Amino acid sequence: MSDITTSQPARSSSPFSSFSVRDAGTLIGLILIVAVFAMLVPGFVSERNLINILQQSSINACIALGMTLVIISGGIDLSVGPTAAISAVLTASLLVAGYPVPVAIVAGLGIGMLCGLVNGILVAYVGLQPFIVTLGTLSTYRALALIYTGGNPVLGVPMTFRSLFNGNIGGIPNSVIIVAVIALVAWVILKKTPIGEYLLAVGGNEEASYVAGVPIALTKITAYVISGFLAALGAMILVGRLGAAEPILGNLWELDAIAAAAIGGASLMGGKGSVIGTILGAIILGAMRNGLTLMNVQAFYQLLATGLIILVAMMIDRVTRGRG
Amino acid sequence: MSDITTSQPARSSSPFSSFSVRDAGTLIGLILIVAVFAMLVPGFVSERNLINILQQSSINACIALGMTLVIISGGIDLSVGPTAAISAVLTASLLVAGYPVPVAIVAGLGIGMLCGLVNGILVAYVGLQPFIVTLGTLSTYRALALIYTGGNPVLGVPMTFRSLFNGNIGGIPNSVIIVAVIALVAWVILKKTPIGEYLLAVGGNEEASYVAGVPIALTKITAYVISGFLAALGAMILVGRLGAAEPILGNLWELDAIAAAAIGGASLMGGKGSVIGTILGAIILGAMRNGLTLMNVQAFYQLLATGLIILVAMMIDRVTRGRG
Amino acid sequence: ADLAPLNSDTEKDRIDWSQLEAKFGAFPKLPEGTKAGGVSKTLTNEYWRSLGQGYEKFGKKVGATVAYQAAQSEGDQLGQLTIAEGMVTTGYNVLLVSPQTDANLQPVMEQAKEAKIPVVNVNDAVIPQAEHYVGNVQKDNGVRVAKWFIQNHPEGGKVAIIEGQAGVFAAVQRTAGFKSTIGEDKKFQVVASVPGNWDRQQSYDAATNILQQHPDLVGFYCNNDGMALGVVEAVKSAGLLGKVAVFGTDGISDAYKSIAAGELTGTVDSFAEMTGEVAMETALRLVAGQKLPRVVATPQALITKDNISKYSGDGVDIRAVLMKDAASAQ
Amino acid sequence: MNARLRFDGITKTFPGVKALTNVSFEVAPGEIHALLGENGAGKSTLLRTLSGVAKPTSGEFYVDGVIAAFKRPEHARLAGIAMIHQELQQVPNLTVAQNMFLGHQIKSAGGMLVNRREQEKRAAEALAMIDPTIDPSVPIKTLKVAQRQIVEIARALLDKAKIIAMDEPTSSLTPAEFENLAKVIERLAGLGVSIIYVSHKMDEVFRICHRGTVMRDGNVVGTVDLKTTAEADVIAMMVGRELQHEEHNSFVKEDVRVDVRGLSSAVTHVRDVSFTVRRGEVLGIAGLVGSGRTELVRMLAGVDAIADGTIAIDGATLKLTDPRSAISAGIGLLPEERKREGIIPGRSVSVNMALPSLGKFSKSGIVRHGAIKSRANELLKRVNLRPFQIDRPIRLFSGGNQQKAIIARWLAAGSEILLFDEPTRGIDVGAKSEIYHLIENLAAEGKSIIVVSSELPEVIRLSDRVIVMRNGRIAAQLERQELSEQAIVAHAVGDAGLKTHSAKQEQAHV
Ligand SMILES: Nc1ncnc2c1ncn2[C@@H]1O[C@H](COP(=O)(O)OP(=O)(O)OP(=O)(O)O)[C@@H](O)[C@H]1O
Ligand SMILES: Nc1ncnc2c1ncn2[C@@H]1O[C@H](COP(=O)(O)OP(=O)(O)OP(=O)(O)O)[C@@H](O)[C@H]1O
Ligand SMILES: [Mg+2]
Ligand SMILES: [Mg+2]
Repeated sequence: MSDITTSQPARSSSPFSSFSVRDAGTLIGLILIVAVFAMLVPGFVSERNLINILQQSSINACIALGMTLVIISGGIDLSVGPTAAISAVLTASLLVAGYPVPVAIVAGLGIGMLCGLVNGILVAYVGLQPFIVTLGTLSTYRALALIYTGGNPVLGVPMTFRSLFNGNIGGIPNSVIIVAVIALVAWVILKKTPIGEYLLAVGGNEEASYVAGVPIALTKITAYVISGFLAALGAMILVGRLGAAEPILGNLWELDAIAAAAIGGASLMGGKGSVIGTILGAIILGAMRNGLTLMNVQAFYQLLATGLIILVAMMIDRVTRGRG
Repeated sequence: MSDITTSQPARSSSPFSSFSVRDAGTLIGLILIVAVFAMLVPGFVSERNLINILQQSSINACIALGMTLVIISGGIDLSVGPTAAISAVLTASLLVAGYPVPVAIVAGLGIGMLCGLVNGILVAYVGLQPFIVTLGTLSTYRALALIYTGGNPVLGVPMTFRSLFNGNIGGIPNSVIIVAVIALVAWVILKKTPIGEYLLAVGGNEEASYVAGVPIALTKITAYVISGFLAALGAMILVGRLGAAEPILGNLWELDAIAAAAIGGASLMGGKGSVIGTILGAIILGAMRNGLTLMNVQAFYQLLATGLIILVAMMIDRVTRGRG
Repeated sequence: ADLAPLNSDTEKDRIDWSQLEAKFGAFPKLPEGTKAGGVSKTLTNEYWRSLGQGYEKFGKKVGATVAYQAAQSEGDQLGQLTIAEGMVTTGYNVLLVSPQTDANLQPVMEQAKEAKIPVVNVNDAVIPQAEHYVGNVQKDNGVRVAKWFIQNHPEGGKVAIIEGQAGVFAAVQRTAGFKSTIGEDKKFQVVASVPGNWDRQQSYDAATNILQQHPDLVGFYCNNDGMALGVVEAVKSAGLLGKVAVFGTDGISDAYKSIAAGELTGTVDSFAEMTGEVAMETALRLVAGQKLPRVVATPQALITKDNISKYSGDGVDIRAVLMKDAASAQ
Repeated sequence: MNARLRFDGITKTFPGVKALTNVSFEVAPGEIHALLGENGAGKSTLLRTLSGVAKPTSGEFYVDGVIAAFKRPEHARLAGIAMIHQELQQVPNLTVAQNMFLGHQIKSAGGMLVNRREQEKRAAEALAMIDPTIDPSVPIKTLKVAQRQIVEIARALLDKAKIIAMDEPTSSLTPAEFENLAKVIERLAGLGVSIIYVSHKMDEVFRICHRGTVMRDGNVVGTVDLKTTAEADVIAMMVGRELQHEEHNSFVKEDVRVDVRGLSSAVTHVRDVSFTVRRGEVLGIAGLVGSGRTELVRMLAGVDAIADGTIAIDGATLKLTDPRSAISAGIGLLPEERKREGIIPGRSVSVNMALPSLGKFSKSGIVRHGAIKSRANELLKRVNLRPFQIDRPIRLFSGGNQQKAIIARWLAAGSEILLFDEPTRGIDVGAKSEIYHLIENLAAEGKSIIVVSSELPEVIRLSDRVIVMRNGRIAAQLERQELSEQAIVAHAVGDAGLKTHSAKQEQAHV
């Protein structure tokens, strides 16, 4: 607080560097956590378990990437879980009804984008606060998923679909590959395309962006649509893994995704966030869960550890980096 | 979007007027909802039911008042539910162990304030983002409550304590009276005291506040401590009503409280919020829940209605008021 | 080759717990160092903790190591999956899982099958592909309470249901059992069936509202005991204690206390600890190589003030009591 | 002479930048001391250390010979130092009076409550010294920039300080308001208050200041007696070279590029404005604060909604829906309030420059950062950005340099019609003449330029033609040969001079 304007070195915030000082901090955090668990848990650093961690982190990473873009644009998307649920039950019921796999996937991703579009329109055109819009759609979308299925899971998803999202290539799970590709695309969007600049600009200073001719509404809507798309993609991965789609799927996904983005350096004030950081953040959370489970830590203490690690991760980051 | 800089007429945002145009909008929303239910549900507007609604809204109103102060200061407090749980189980177990009622109450309120203090210090001195701090303490505090009780509810709270919070004076439930008093105090704090002005200033423009010599850290910490205190008070009311304290009490309270504050006109960007609006927002949510139960609406449709009403309330507000 | 999707309430290939020893002999010898892993829904509810105690009790009895873990909160589907997957990879010999939902542990079923680890689905949500299920008949919970009303209120009347979380198997089945049974008696009328979301406070508020509209209500059926205890408080503060019957489900210790105190009318106890013992016995018999029916049904009983002394108190051997119940039912 | 305030070896380094190097000078009691230097010389940084907002890396302050350390802004205030910051430091939702007393409210009820009435009374008294029309009880966000700046000044007067540091207090004020301020400052100085005065308006500085300290690149170049030193010499000290006085050059071509008819605003009081701008023409817009100049250019830039009237460009009627549509029609706006409407603080200067024209820098949907950099290198050099680090976040630059980056933005966008709202606000004399040159060069290239300015010499120096606005309408249109400060003021105030330039003639002219 002593010097409110002192800030990080210029380099770290250069938009051109693909791996910033901030990201390095997150990476160090991850390495620390892995090192601690490696000492405590035999088998933690086995290839099999590391792949497990990646796979277990993949859905959160996918959701968190969309969340990161929304957060960068100055918004937040609390409705990712129910969006995933809607798209999961739609895809699954189309598959069960015998529609071809591509049709079901397109429909599922499409409805996810539609959910995002509604959020985006309410935020950008109607001008409501993102938190409250997506709090409202959180309930609304969940209710729609429940009503559509009567509350029942949709079972019997065919193997053709499942193997697409649940198979592996050379030992690497498809879900990990999919999310890696998505991360690359998100990185390109953020770093290399006009829309990425627009997201950063709108989140950084909306009014100045407007005066500079940035299409504010379009930019915000794009962020929410991408978030909806990635929520739907996360749902596909999950349906592939579970072989079933449930209307109550995706419970509390938003908190995990926000935590991953924040650990990775996104600022909830907007205008700041990193694709690499978010991925690392998701892996940190995944590694922690995995490690605590392998250590057979009791549920209450796992909860305690989750809370403390979020706090400690942010504090370490704060100390190593100075006020962000 | 057409005119980003047009602002509302000066009157409406004056912090001195005790009942602003914005509050009038919220009141109209409440009247609309009550009118609709009055037509649909016989007995909805009976004195008994209206008192019921007030009583059922009282805990959320209590929490939401604290949340409003935190939001005004530019923060957010996601940890209110677990804070309430900690303070509930502590108070209840002291009572069960035979400590005098005042001791148990002071201890419960004290630990609530301590939880708030920790949040406040992490936000103000360590400089972490409020969302992520309270996301971390959300898990941490919940875990502490669970570990302290081993997950069991604490039963057998003596009547002396219960009647304090669950009795009534002249037909008005004590909880309603308590929250009314709290609202009055909160209103005075916000409108008449230096700290209220500091809250508005810090949330409105932190840098300008710092430059003007506002004690930023102290102001933020005060907001979180008040929020922790009110979460604890909400817990007392609930323990009084249920006669038991559960470590899982207060689940999702934060969302209800944020919804009430937002419906009442608080801006999650900070610097804006209204005590009267928040109270009305809490009553809107309470009235809606009460009406839907009386109409015996099925669970899925209740969820749908909750989501839609939040959205519609915000849209009506947006239309009647112009960009806030 | 695939098994038909399991419906634990109707599956034909079943056996009552009391028959295990009779049909499959005394407990066989276990391989050295047998490790059994239990994955529960949550530990925030006494029911699931008691279940774990049952696991451990039986494991200790026969010399197996038992680990019992739970997700961080109810509804944490992926967290629970992570736990179960961890147990498969770290070499447990058998898993006892109580899934958050019907589907969320499906991948574990596949991984376990590959690793030749038997998986026993214990209670609540039912994995369609489960090869082994131990638990009570969820629907029967509601049926028992409905029957009580029909017997004790021959004149009929208004009843209300406080439901658990929307879309959860146990909540859906319990509610359906109650509704369909009480619906057979035309003198009863279900005036409200509203969500309590397993939450005491929400159930309290819902009950207050229902009572105010229907002060002549005969009784409540609640999908679990926590909610029922909230409803009892609402009934008390409406001054209707003794006039409005309140039933819960699960049989947690607080429910017993409340029944003994004359507040809660009754609960359908599904004997969590016993269920745990039976489940562990089933699981370990599988490890020992026995072939068992797909479903092992566990005991349950409607506990009211009239019979509470039979099921609780010092020196009550619950296993013996339930064995006798089972025999007399046969 | 006993110094009221002594800077002793103040040094301040930021990561990568040494903003102040061993700055030492003295200010006497009752002295009005100018702090002069180019943009980025370190003036604001020095005053920020003085006011406790930033900590110096090393060095000391002596107040009345006593060493003083200011860890926080309150400490400086308690030591009798008041500060007017270069950027407005205000809380939008609080009232004028609340903002003025923020951090040291007048309390009642034993310190429990804020005494609003007393605060408003005292605020009104302080405001009355410069502008009595400002109502202390309205939220400050409803005020215009100039009024808000006056509030900042009045706030500093409240404190009864012995040292008042003013960092460009008049950057958005009109000459008339400066006159009021000058009287106040001189009266305070007469009472023994020391004033440190930062301004790029050399006429103001020479009008009121006794001595001046000139800084360059964080170093003190020297302290001079302004009563005995020529302006040209001081400027030479500041910029390191002589600036010659230059005459207006005209590049007006025949063809009309912009034709505005009957324009009325949907959100402000601007009504029925008609004028034309030719190719290569610089059109000045003058008027008092609140006369609607900013609102007019905001409409032209598509920022504010238009209620009525037409805008034609090269004969084609334009449909403006938002700034984007204006930008694609070749219109670029340099906004009045840089911090709020101009910059994306966390982004680099080059990205801020390229923001409206990212399409031009992209190929098949991918932004070519290399192209942006090379263009930024060229254009930011042309506007003389300092320090010349195009990848640094723009928030780390001094105000004047931020302004230059926004000017470069429209050069990068290739805008043909440039709307400059107070283009040299906060810009140093050297850079100012660079910007004048730039505007002239742009005109010479055939661009059409509208310059809104509260500085009459600037309007006269730059404009081929001047529109004077009053109360949201055009009061007069003056050709180059008719331009004089008196004529403009007369029309702006509206008490005289209307016989030769009536509104009717305006219409006929267009
Ligand atoms: N927080 C900061 N971090 C890094 N560099 C900074 C920071 N603040 C200022 N600087 C640098 O310090 C130098 C001095 O800036 P300062 O704002 O004091 O200039 P100035 O003389 O007030 O200029 P102007 O006339 O444009 O206001 C500049 O090079 C600026 O970029
Ligand atoms: N919504 C509105 N309705 C009526 N008048 C308005 C509205 N918004 C702004 N105004 C008024 O429009 C006038 C013109 O604004 P402004 O002060 O920006 O003009 P200006 O001549 O550009 O002055 P400057 O740029 O020096 O501040 C002001 O008096 C302002 O109060
Ligand atoms: Mg400066
Ligand atoms: Mg202006």
